[in-house]
Amino acid sequence: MPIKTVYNAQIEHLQILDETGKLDDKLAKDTLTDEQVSYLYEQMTVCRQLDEVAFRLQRSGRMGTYPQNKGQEAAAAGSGFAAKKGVDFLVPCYRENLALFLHGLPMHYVLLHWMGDERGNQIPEGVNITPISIPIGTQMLHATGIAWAFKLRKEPRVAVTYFGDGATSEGDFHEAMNFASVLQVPCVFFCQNNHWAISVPREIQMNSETVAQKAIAYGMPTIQVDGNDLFAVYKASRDAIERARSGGGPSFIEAVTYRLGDHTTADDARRYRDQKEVEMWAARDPLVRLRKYLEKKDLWSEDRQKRLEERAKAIVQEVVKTAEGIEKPATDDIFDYTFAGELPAELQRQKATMRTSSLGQRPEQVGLHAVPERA
Amino acid sequence: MPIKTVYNAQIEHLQILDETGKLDDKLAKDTLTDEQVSYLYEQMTVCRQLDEVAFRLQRSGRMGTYPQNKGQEAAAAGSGFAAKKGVDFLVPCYRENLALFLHGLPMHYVLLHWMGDERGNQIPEGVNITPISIPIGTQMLHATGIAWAFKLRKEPRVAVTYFGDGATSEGDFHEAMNFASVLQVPCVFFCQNNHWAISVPREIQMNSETVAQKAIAYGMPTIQVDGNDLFAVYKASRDAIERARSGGGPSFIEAVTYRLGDHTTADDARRYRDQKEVEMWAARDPLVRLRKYLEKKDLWSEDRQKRLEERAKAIVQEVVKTAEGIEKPATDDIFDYTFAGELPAELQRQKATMRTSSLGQRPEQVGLHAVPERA
Amino acid sequence: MPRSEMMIEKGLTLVDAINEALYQEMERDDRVVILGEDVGLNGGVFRVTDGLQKRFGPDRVVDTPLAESGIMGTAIGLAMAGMRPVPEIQFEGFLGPAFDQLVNHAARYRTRSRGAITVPMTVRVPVGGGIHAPELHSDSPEAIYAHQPGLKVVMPSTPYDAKGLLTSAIRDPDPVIFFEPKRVYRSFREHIPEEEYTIPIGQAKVVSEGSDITMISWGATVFQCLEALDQLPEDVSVELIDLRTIDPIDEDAICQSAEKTGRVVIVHEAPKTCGLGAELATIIQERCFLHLEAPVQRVCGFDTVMPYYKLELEYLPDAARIVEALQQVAAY
Amino acid sequence: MPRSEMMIEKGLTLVDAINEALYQEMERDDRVVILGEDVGLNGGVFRVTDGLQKRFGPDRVVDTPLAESGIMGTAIGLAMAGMRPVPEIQFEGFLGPAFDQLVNHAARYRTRSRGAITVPMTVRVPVGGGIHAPELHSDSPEAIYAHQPGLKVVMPSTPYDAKGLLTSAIRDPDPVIFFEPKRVYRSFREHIPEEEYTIPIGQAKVVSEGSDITMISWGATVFQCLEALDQLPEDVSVELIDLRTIDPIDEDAICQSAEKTGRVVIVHEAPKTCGLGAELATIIQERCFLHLEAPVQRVCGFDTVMPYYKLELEYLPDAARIVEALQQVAAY
Ligand SMILES: Cc1ncc(C[n+]2csc(CCOP(=O)(O)OP(=O)(O)O)c2C)c(N)n1
Ligand SMILES: Cc1ncc(C[n+]2csc(CCOP(=O)(O)OP(=O)(O)O)c2C)c(N)n1
Ligand SMILES: [Mg+2]
Ligand SMILES: [Mg+2]
Repeated sequence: MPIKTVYNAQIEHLQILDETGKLDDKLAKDTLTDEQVSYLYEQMTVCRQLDEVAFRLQRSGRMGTYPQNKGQEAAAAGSGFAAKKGVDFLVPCYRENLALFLHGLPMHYVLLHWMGDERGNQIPEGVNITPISIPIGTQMLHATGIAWAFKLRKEPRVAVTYFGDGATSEGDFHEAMNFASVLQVPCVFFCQNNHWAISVPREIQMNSETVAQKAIAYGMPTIQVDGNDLFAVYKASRDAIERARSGGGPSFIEAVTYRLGDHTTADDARRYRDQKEVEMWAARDPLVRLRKYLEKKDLWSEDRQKRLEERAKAIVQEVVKTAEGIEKPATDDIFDYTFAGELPAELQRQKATMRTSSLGQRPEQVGLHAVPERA
Repeated sequence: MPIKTVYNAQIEHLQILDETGKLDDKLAKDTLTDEQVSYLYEQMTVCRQLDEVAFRLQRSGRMGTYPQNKGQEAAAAGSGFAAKKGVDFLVPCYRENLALFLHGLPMHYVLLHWMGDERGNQIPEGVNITPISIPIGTQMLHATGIAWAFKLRKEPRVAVTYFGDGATSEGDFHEAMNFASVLQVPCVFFCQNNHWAISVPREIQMNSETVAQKAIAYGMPTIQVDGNDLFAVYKASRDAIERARSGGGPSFIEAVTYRLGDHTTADDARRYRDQKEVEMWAARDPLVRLRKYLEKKDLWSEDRQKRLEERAKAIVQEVVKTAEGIEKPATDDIFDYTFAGELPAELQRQKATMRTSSLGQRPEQVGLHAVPERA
Repeated sequence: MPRSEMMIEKGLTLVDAINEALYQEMERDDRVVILGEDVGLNGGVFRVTDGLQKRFGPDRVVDTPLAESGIMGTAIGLAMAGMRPVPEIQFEGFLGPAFDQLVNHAARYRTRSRGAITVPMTVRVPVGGGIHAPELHSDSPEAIYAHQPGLKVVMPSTPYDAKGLLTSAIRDPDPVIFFEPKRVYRSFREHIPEEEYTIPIGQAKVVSEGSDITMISWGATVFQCLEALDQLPEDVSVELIDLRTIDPIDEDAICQSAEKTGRVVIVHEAPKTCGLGAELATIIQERCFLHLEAPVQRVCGFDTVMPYYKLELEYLPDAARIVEALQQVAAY
Repeated sequence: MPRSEMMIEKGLTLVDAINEALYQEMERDDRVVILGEDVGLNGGVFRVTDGLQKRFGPDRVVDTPLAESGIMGTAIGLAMAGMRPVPEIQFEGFLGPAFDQLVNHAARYRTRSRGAITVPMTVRVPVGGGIHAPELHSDSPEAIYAHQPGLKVVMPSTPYDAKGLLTSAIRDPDPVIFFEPKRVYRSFREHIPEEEYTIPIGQAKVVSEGSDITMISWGATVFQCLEALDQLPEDVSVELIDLRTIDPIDEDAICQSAEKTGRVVIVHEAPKTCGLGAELATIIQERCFLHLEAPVQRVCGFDTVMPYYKLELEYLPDAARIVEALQQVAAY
């Protein structure tokens, strides 16, 4: 046949908990228990509080630039909770703090990172995550490689990697997706489409109707979910993770969400986006929605909320205290992690003298105060 | 609705002239005239001859590495012919010689290039192409930029860029496709899927069923065509080019073809691919198919074929003579094209002295033959 | 754009000066287009392109997708097709993904096509440390690009130089990397001509004359050098040279000074090994060997990864380290 | 793999030696995996990985998609997860697309995570000119990677050194770039031990002792230096040092020799400006200032784009240029 269709594809969108807090019971079956939902709601609230405090820390000069996660907590919670703590491996960017905390990262690490301290990246033994990643779109390749190692060693483990809508424009995104699909590694690509990459809206970041369809290029299973819906995020993530674990290869998830705050504390989003849009999305706030749901199910009360908020404040206060209580790193740290083992001679010299030129650092040169005869 | 389909896509495959030389008249309507087909058949034959001779030049040490185009002539001819000579702009890799010749590149330029001579890239005024490109997958970004310039200046011109199946794995391919689609520039992405990237077969280059579906990621019109079918290639290319010219934005074309020769003269394809596969594709040779068609239509004869072959030989012989008759470039050429205008002082010095250290190149240093007193 | 009250009264910051040069070149030549991440409505994350989209429209000041190789590669295409693109890379750390297009394509097109195809573009890149930024926002990669033939590399340290050099860069028929020391972006104001002017690429500037020691620097560290001169207790006469252009190097200017003083200190932020300091020191010992009274001394970043901001001031050359070097060179 | 008759009789080429080191390390440590374009069935375009996929299977010798950043980035991931990847980049020109992953990720992970995450990988890259290859197949980018803290850079010139250094590199807990001078790949054979052995990274080698001039080189140009020594008419005693490791630099070895001879010539293929020669010259003048009888002299590639092959021998340092430099340094 001279014209024939050789390929067909479609993208599904999944929502389980709608904006009014109404749950689709059929789809919600075998997802989260009441207890788990309450737990995650609490965690999300703590994270929101961390954001508020971090913002103030930056404003008062006690911390550098900080990117709020505000509005995206359901995406981080649902996906992070779907991955097995201590088994699976998270490879984040910087807008899924809660996923990291759910996998055991002490909260003050995140603050330390943004306080300009590498020890915020010194992930404790047993916590299976990579540090917060600043360069956009590069970490998905590491996730693919980590997942590849799991496959080679026949370990039933999965790598989950996070990135934004903007990150999908980078060449490394493409290469990571392609490698993962060709090698059929257990990796889940979790895109937080929060509609903005700093000031660039999704529509001029890409010309496709969905982000999810990018996975079609690689023949990779893909889905679009309501990213402010904890249930939908959890279900899609769990399915993708378990498919990967059982040898079914990588998947892509587009979580449609919204960055309620500025890009970072260095940004002023009012310069480029409409307040109306922000308000529309504020109404879809994942915390608000979840609380409505909990209230509807009589799992929540004004009183519990008050106590939660107080607890969140106390927790975050403690975290700030811990982070700020950590002494400035030793200058030696600049040198000591460049290589394993003994430093090369020149680096030892630089460290010992805090000098970069060897002039004056060698016994025969020190103390020469007159122009000498030539040798 | 909790699960809904938010996007649908399909990929069509187009064939007009089948392997037996039978034409689909309906689809062929308004494509190529008999005269044009004969002309292009002749050009394809000359190109095939160039390949044979180039191979022998390399083997006898008269030329460096050379990549034969053999088997892919219909793809180059149909697409190159669809673009307007002197108006549109071709941005090739190295396996579409014929497209370049159709746009006015003197044939010996290609040989010069592979003889290690930059003058093979010194595209004459009025010939709208960029030179043969060695690094894989990088030139599509330039094509996007060129097309962008056309759009900015409101010129009704189109850029057509060529690349292989392997090239689609590079990050730059992704970025070029995305930029082109977002900016809606008049650019046609023409992929010669010849099934191999040196020794790597398409199936381990990508995990998608088609190459064409990669364009879905960018919301870009896309089609798969029989790349050994001159009519299908021409029609798809013309449609894409005219859509681009009239403001319809970029398109992607996957031309399914086959590299009948080794990757280059430095390669031995028997190390990694099955002779049976080669034979199967040899039966689909675009030249054979076109000749069958011409014969069926009584546009061709044994005698014309013989004369064509002789003419092809004569032409190529002349081309070789021209290329080999060009004297070795002057050593100054190493320097003279580094920057426009006068060279920076240090480069002038390097050029004048053919030295990289200034020792001995300055009057006060020349002729110093004894250790001098310090100043 | 007409100057603000503030600018008229107090002068222009480096950011203002660059903005003014961009504005004037866009007025003058409609082939000039700006492209990059957030350069449009947002005016760039440092506000260097502030107001330009409003004035010249979204076709000439273009917010691109988030892809540096894409920015560089399409800018190359624009330039090949006769435009004068001025791509912005948001921070020098993100030149990484654009490295291949810059070094293997932009830098080589004139040579590889024997002049048939050229790439007149100016790549603007904020550079250097000292502003408490996150990782990969504080490096100084100028030596890498100086090593690549076919590229010009510029790094002004003052508003006056920035305006004149950027104007030259945009008019240059070849690719120029224009590094903007972000530590200086708003650190002071300077009164500079409102009308357009150019400063030739490839000319160093003597910041202060002197006869005992030559000190060479560029970008933000020029100000650490000035601080050091203030702190220098001894009565030593230091000639401070601001290189301004990294490549081509103004060899005559530095050698002239080195021959006069016989003692040289070079200061830069980048790691020592294979930094530009090495090239300068080598040129000086090649050309001024018989005049040198002491080894050329380098004060640079250490050969370690640029630390996060808690330790960045320990890493970056500061006045104390520079003073020490000057004293040692003087005493040698 | 058991050695062929030819190897037993006539010794191993550089290609054979590298292949043997890979084979032995893969036998020894099943965390070692090879990945790259055409490294599998095809055995690499230079046949360096010939036979390895057959022996170790397609899981450990992996043909990847055509994407250098992908190769580098997934190799980093493999290394972070406890493997010992040995990615191959087909030619040094194609390091460009992998530059960001190498320089901004591989090189920094140990530092940025304060040792929590490390990247033990060895990046193999054929390097250099002189084999009549197409464009972007003949560059020498070693200085760029030497400038980046956190990477080790190695470039052996003989089969013996290649085997020992590659073995060390694979066992090294940090990222190592292993540059293979392709001009030497099959240019001669050498009898080397069949059993595994290591050569420490960071140690230069004295190829021939001498007392009048120190000549420093690495990679393929070591043989141009030897040729020059043969042609040197005068009775000058030259000490030839093969650097072997580009970074960390064996400063003691070169300074010891420079102090002895007082005259130094450095030879490399890369462009002069900001090449490794500048760093070596600067170190020598810093540490051996009072011993130098002449400026350190460089014989390098010109500051132009590496030409296509018709002119490549004019570009590359050859014996004649080296002889001239030696004579001038001797006569200074
Ligand atoms: C390679 C690179 N280029 C540019 C930047 C500067 N930058 C930081 S965040 C950002 C936008 C990221 O957008 P997206 O991926 O959608 O993530 P979001 O911030 O919206 O969560 C940009 C351009 C960077 N960090 N890395
Ligand atoms: C960036 C880059 N990586 C690797 C190579 C080496 N190389 C040359 S051709 C080739 C395969 C190209 O395959 P494809 O794109 O399918 O084109 P084809 O040769 O089949 O026409 C490779 C890997 C290169 N030239 N450039
Ligand atoms: Mg975003
Ligand atoms: Mg191919």
